[in-house]
Amino acid sequence: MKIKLFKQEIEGSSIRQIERSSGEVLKNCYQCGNCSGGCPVSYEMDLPPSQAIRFLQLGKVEEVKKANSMWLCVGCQQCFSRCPKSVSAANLFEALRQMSLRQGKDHKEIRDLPVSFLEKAPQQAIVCGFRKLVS
Amino acid sequence: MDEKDVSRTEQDSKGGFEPRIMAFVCNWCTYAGADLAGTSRMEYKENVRIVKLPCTGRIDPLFIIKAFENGADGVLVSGCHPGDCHYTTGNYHARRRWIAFRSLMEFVGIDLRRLHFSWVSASEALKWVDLINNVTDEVRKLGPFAEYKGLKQGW
Amino acid sequence: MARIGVFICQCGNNIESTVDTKSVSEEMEKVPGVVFSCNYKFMCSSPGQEMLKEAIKKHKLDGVVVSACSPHMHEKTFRKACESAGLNPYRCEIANIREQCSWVHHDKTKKTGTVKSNDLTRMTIERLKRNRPLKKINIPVNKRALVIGGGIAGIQAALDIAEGGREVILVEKEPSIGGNMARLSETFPTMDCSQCILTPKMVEAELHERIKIYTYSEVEGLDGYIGNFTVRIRKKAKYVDEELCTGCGECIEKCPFKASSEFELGLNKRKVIYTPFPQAVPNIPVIDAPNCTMIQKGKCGVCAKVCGPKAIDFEQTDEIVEEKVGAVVVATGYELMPNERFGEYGYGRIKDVINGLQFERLASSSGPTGGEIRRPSDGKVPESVVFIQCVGSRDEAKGVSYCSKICCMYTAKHTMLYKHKVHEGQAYVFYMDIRAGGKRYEEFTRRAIEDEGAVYLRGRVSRVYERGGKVVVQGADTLSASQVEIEADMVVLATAIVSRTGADTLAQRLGIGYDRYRFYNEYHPKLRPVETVNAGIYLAGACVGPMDIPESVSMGSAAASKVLALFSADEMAREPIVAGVDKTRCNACWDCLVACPYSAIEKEEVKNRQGETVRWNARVNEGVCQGCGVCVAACRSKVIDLAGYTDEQVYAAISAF
Amino acid sequence: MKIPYYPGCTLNTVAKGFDVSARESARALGFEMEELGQWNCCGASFPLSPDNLMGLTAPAKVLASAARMGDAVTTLCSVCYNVLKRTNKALRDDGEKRSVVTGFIEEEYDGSTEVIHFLEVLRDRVGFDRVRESVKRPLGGIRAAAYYGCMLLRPAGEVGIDRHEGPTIMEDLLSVLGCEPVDFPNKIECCGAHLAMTRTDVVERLSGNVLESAVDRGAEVVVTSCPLCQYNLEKSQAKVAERRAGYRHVPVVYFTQLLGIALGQSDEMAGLAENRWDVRPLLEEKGV
Repeated sequence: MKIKLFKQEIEGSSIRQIERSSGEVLKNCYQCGNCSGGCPVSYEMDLPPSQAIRFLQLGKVEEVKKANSMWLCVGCQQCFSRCPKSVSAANLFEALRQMSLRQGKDHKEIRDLPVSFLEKAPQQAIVCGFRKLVS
Repeated sequence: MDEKDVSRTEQDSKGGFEPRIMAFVCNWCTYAGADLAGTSRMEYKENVRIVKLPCTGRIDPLFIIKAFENGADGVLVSGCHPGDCHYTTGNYHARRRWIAFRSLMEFVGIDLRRLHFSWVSASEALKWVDLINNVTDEVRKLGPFAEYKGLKQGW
Repeated sequence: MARIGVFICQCGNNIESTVDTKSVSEEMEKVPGVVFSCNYKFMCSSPGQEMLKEAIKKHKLDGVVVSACSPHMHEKTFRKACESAGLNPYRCEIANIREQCSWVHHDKTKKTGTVKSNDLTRMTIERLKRNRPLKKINIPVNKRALVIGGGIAGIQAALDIAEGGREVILVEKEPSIGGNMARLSETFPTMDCSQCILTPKMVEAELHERIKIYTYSEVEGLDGYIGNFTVRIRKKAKYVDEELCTGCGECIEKCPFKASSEFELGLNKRKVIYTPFPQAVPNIPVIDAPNCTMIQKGKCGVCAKVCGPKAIDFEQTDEIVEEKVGAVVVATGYELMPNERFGEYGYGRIKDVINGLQFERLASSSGPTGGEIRRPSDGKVPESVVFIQCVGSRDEAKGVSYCSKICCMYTAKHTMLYKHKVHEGQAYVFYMDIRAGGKRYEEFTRRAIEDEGAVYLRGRVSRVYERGGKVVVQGADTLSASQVEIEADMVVLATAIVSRTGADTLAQRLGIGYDRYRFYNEYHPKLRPVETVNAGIYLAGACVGPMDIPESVSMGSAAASKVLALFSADEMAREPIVAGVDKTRCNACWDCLVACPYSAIEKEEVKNRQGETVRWNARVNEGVCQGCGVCVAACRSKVIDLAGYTDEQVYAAISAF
Repeated sequence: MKIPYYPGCTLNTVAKGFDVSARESARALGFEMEELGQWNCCGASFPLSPDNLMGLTAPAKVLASAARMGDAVTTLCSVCYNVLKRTNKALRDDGEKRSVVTGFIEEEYDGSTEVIHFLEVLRDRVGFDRVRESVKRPLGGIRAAAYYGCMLLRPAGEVGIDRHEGPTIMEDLLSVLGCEPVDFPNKIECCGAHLAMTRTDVVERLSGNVLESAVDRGAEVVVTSCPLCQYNLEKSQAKVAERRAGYRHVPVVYFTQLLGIALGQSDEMAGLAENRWDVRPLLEEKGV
């Protein structure tokens, strides 16, 4: 993989929006990888949290949006809880989800959910899932 | 009126009012910061006259009153940043004294905009330059400070 | 009437381009008291100085003003010139018309610069008229040094000072000198055995006729000032008479009780009467009073029974001794951050998670396993060991923000030691960056990887837990963008280096500064790295910040050379800019005493002929006073003044404004 | 003592036993959980992006409603606890947010109500000693693994009912009830949460890891305080059984169910029949 870097991307409006929306400062991350080491779903992510943050640091928002990472993050905050720099990858993924959802791009169709799930699962799972995955 | 005052009046009539600022600074931080502004060839308003003291903690509030009495239109006190005092705690004394003294100054009718307190370290030449320019501009707007000068002449 | 000479420097064109120095010179001639005035191209040059000296003699000048560059540049030069012409150097003042006039006001018509130079010079002349001649203060110097801390930095400083012919008092908190270095197995990058290079130095210190060692002792207080300190030392009760004890070790042998060994960091037990390690200096045991049944309950006393020379003394108490010294070297060293705060790494809960110093003990031939790498839980030789760097270091959230500096190197060393002892073993290292800046350091870490086969993983570890007799390490390797899980037998944490517990208390006792991590502040981090703001107190070793052995040794030697320089003369001269009290008018309110940052003000008792106290007044100790003038402004009755910056001088300058 | 109580949506439906056993236990311990007069769903997730104020409105309404009843509100569900506690902090610390949110819900609220989890009520207001005295049926040394998950502990600065690495509050309660608490590595790891909706494979793996890690340490029952954890842990057992020969299903119960039994409640009241893997045979085996 080869990437080209542009100042306009690194300091671009998408990056600023992600920082504003997440409340995180991307520069603070020094890429130690603790989040990726501790994240319970990092094994399934196209880009583990620290790598996703790295791409954002370089202004490559699309790379991260393409990845499944943000839809896998459940917001357990293990990343933040052990981060030596107090950066929350969970908050950044939330910002990316919001970016997508606010444009009406849903990750899950409600009609695809099995009825048995809707009947038996705790309401909180459904509410929470809808909030994170559906606009 | 002595000779000095005459020359100043002349100057005023030509180029409008130019305030005179007296600065009491500590030897280690602000004086060195002002030196750095010089060695860096920065430029700032010429209105300031510096009196060097070892530490802002040495500053007796009376110095400030005397400065006004002797024709200062504004007074500036500047020393090391809190925690950086060459004498470990002198600037804290200065700050405490300053806080009490400010209200006294206000009580006797001195416009507090004529009094400035700042921390300028030995490396903050730029801050010193900005400080002098800003203080000069502010005091210039306030006009000459006549009340205390009158006092001295009356004696 | 004053006879003042004024010299306006052109500084080549530096001043002359924006100041009409001739006009200034002429203007100054008009000032009352000025009998001579001139301008010159370079006042600081030899001809310039000669001109100044001649003028002093010819015109019988009693004061000199040089309007030139900043006094920080050439005040000393001109004062020296005056002195050689027979004028008191403090009758020479500098008006700064370069840095604070010609260089910052660029008016090429010279009008602005000339007017301001006139003012600045005039203010200085008026100030000078009130200058009193001052004499340098001479302080006698007591040529004995105190060294606090008997680790490698302190030992080095003590040896160098003693070799320089001066007496040294070495105070050590533990029962033996040696410090953390005594715990190390081998040292990077040379891999020589720590004990082998340290113990000869310890013995040398012990046997040196000019070094007096107080072990098991702490500094309780320090009074006085450079050249003249009095230090109070608490000698904790050892319950062993040092004069009588022969160090035979019979008592240790027979003591029936054991406690966890501090020296072995809990990896082993020691007797209740003990020396921390076999090569201890001095080789005199101490009794661990809280664990001794004789001292606590009056039962046992076996040690006393077996002691031939009858050196055991259960009645011994702490003793305070006073020593007079002229200089102090602080070398209190470091400790490791308590790792219990990293719950995710299981330190303290999982037995096979240890810290770097504990690993040193495991690898040391004199350690609890005799130098075999065996894990603490079951004594098994670990087939794989995971080393985690930056535990607590570079961690603003839970640890410290700084880099502990030596961990990269000692971790590489650990992997080698492990590999040398367990040939089939596999070492893994989690790191964030490898910081190997030092002579032969980079080569050393590469050797660990290339020759010894340590697997370096770039990333942090998220958690460590036990599973089926293994210690599972879950972390990341950011280079392969993978989550990594390793089933290891043992985990070694390279924990942050922090200042000693109580470092702040000691700093307050000594009157020296410390940072937010309680590391001691240098006078200037670059240019005066071994001095402190408190003159006569010097720093060495890791009490300043994380550092390795060569650096600590260098700093110990550097501090020693500072001490020896101070001790090279019987007296030291210092600037006479000190405060003085008009004792007849002092009303003893003690505001000055409270305000003084140096405790330079003392209460002085005035007695009548019958020896009755009639009143009190303040007195300034000129040796301690640093001349800040805080007391002057604090004094309500205006009876303290600061030589060189008297009220009179300042008011004179203001009046000429 | 009366303490305002917010049940939340799930406790009203699929986790009825959690709710009833807690209320009855409270009564047995001499206090009453007074259900809020009016309440709505908390939103089941705290909005992680600070600019999402809409997500704060629902919990803010709950808090405003609680404030009318007392100076504290307790919850049982970990998620509700997390959402209410974090929302409360946001409203208390950030005046600007507060005015927007309260303006929107048209209710006054200043963030002064304390949000406390039922476990905290037991520890700090009732006291575990008092609980011990009230135990009628000690639980016979059942080896119980306390599973905390995420929401009770993280982020530590904002919620944390206990140390966020190595908490013991639930174990402390369980040992008071006569259980033998089992410490296990995954007790603060995630169960997979709402991925139950999209990625059952992930949930099965994460919850499976939790179960295996507990069973490896000899756990006979897993104890939780979150209906979603409970659901995921119950549901994932089939997969664990597939990949692990001889796996015996472990009951996953709410801590209040064990509390209720120990305090003398009937099995029906404690809602034991609701659990997919029945804990009753185990109780019987232990002579409870």
